[in-house]
Amino acid sequence: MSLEYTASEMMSVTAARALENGTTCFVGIGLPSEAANLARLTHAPDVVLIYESGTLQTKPDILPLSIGDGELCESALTTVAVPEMFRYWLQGGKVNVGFLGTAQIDRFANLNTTLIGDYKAPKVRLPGGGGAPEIATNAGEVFITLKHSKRAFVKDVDFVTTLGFGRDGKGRDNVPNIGKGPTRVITDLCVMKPDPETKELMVVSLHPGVTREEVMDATGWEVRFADQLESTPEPSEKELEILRELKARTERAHTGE
Amino acid sequence: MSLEYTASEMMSVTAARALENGTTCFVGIGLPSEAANLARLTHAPDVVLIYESGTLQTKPDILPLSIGDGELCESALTTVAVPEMFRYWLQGGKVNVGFLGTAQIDRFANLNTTLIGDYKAPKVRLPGGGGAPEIATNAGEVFITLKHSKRAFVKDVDFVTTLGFGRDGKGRDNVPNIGKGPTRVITDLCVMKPDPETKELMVVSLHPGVTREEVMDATGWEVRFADQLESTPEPSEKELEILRELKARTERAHTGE
Amino acid sequence: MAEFLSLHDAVARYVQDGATVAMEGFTHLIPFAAGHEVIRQKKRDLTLIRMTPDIIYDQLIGAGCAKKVIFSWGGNPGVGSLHRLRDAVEKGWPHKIEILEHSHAAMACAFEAGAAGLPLAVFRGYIGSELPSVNDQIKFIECPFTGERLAAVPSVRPDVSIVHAQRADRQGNVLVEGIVGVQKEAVLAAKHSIVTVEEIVDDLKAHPNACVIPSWAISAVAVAEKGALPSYTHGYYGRSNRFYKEWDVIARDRDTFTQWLDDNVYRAEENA
Amino acid sequence: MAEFLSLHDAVARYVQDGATVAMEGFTHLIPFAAGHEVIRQKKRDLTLIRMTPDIIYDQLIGAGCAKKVIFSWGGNPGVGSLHRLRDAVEKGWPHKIEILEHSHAAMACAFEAGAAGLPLAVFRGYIGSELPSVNDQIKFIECPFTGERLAAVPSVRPDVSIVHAQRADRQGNVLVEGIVGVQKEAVLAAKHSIVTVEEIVDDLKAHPNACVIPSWAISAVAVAEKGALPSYTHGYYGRSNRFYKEWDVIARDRDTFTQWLDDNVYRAEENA
Repeated sequence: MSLEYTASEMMSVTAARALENGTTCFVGIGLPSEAANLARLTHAPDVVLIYESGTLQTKPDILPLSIGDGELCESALTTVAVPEMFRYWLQGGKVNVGFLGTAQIDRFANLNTTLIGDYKAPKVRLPGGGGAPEIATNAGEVFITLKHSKRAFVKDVDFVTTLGFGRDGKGRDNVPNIGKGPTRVITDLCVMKPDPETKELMVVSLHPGVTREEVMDATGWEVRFADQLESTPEPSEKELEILRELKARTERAHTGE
Repeated sequence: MSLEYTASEMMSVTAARALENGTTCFVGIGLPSEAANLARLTHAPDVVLIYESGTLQTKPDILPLSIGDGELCESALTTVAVPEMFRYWLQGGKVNVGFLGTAQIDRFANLNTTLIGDYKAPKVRLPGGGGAPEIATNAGEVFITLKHSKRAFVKDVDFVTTLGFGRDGKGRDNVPNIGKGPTRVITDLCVMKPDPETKELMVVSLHPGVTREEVMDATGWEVRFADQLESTPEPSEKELEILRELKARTERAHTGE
Repeated sequence: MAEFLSLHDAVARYVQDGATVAMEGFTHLIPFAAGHEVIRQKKRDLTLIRMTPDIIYDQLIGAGCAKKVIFSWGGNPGVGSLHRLRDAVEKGWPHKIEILEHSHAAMACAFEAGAAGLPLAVFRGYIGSELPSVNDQIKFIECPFTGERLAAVPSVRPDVSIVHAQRADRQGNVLVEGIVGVQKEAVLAAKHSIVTVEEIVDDLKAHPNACVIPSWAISAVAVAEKGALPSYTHGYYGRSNRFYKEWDVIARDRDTFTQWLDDNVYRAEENA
Repeated sequence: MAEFLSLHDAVARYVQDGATVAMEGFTHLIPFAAGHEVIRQKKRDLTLIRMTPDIIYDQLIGAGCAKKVIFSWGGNPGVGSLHRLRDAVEKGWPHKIEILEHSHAAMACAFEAGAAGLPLAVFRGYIGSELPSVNDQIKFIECPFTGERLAAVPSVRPDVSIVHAQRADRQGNVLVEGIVGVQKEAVLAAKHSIVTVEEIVDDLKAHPNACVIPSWAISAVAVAEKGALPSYTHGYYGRSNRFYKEWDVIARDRDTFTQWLDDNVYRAEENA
């Protein structure tokens, strides 16, 4: 194969493939939304997408810019109030996969979307938790997707907005009624999964052409690689075509009024 | 005046007159519903009627047989789920008056709709609490209407399903976020109100032609009469006409399929 | 995804002897057809949950299906008593049943809490009522912010919930319209759920905020035309208030009741 | 009954300096016109509550109206940061503001609890999050039935809530449709409420289970045509995603922002 594709496209296609057909997925805005909709438009036509704005089983033709774009409501099976969304659908245990992005992630897959620096005197104030803290604990499992960089992949997050496996990897042990937590992290370089014992994220699959060194350089801790390190399958022509059309449609729509 | 009317009609008209125009009223089925709709069709066109089936601001053309007749939904401003009805509209403090019937009432206006006799071996099993326990505490005040009889008006109810003023008259003292409780009881013989101090029900108004002895004979405790005992105004011709038409329409509708 | 099953198969698969079952419908959309199927299949030792056990639960109790009833108002709406319920509670016919009673507010909140995946519902209730003295499932908690004493009851989480609705689309998504009661909550709170519908359509024609239960939140959808009669289905047919009044006579007497059950439920199987 | 007022008069009457104000709208139906009126009337020391403070709160904060912001996600959706919020938090311009932050689940439940007249909301949340270490309004309670540890937050009970909706009828009953967010809850939870609408109509044409807020649950209704722009009103006009992107540039710089405010908010008064 000698298809041309970008690292971002590789990330989106890989993230999309993680979603099985028929899965009920609570979708974060941005990269997760792109991946989830790509899944729906390719191998998983019956994936059920839920956005925290209350839109149940939505099938947007273009990617929403915000979590509450009109497109999400118009193409939804129905739209419920936000309290109902969090109570009945998320907390009620109807969500198989929570699909999240983040600003910072640490080796135990804890997520920080609150701030960089100290809480009382932040260097950078980030938007905050939003739906993530409860998506991460109430969904059956969690997928995370973001670009790989040393700023994003840190040994310890400045602030645990959202639980991965806690600062010691044991944050979910003996907690009743909690999901499995992050089961995979999809970046533009690789796929990571938590070590079954320690819960530390390790690289299980490298994207085509990516080296171990590149991943190590972009990761803020001494990242481990699985013994059986795999090579992530390349995007297919069809996946790339559908992704590009989706993004082009979206771009056209969002630059209009 | 020499209008002909029954004691039941006198009761309904008097109960209806208790509802001021513009009041938001949570309506019990049966006599309260008859009175509340008569109010709406006479002096209180803007009274807001709410039924526990979720029907908000309903204007039924015939009296519902059940609390959830289709007529209630079809003529409502909107219909909400039952949990919302009890949480947002009743507990949320939007109801001025709760209008209740009962099987038994005692001198402190406690209501029993649970059973006659002992709980473990009931002589008569009644339908139970339904909405009443929380209507009586969460509504701004409570009106009660029922036929006067020694079986119904007892010194102490067999079971306090629904709080009036408690078995000692002090059941609402120092309770936060509680309504005023029963402020009047309308029967086919008289109107009763709680004594401002002791909260014991006393007769404040006798219906035309009714004697103190009749009320005493129909009341299971030594009932007191207000110093300024009033005579309940008679129904007007118009009220009787509207009530009779309402009941005739209802009868016709309910005997069909 | 909901499976389309016959009512017979849905009840056979999901209603087990000894199960906790909620058949809901607040006067409207009461799942009578499904209730009759439960009677025909002679399910036993059921714990029946329902805010307003009306004549469908009277029939189930009289037919001997119930071990326990959890409810908040058990009457024939606008008519009077449930004679079969009373006969079981007062005289133990056909056998003694246990009852656990709540107020409507408590049960509505308990269904909400069940749908919300919580173990308890918290609300301002039962103040001054003696129901907490006969129901050990009513407790009180203190608000950590204000110190106010609030009532708490366990959430409702049935083994199986059964409701009736207007229609399903071909994917099994269900529209409920009109007096929606606690039906959605009952389905979401349950481990399994059966929804009977008047019809299957290509398009639900639902407005943007309609009460639609997605197919993937339902175990089985079964067509049961006029499945709510003598209750009603908004937009399809009205309530037979006449039958509710007649029921008072039928249910008052054990023999009349038994005869009615034979004629209208057991024998209906043969014609199905 | 809701009173029909001009937007100016509604804000003047119900939004007091120092008040706790919730302007809600989950991306959809954000009450921009009302927010601008609050800025024009130079309201000060407001505690602003909102799940998703987006650019309307950025504008209020930059204009110096806010003392404190209670929120769960403060960003420009799909674009990036709220620069005025950040400038206030990080550098104290135009003055230092306090923030109190929650998760969406917490705030959604807190609005629900406020509408339900409760002092607290109980939910399964904040497990493993460090937000409880920086927000002393997050507590935990133990379920008296299961022993499970659950999160509790105080309910939201604003002095005044402001929301935008599609339309009101001549009695002041309001229809909200599409992404309804927590708007109904915000109105019901508040002591006073202002609802701006696109238009007044004779008949709401609402379906049986529509999200309708009755007139008697609202303090004031004010007509504000296109009152949600650059947000949108389902059925009326779309979201100006372009403006949301432009805002990133406008808000990044204090002078550009101040100029924008002068041109688009303060001077708009003169044209009103």
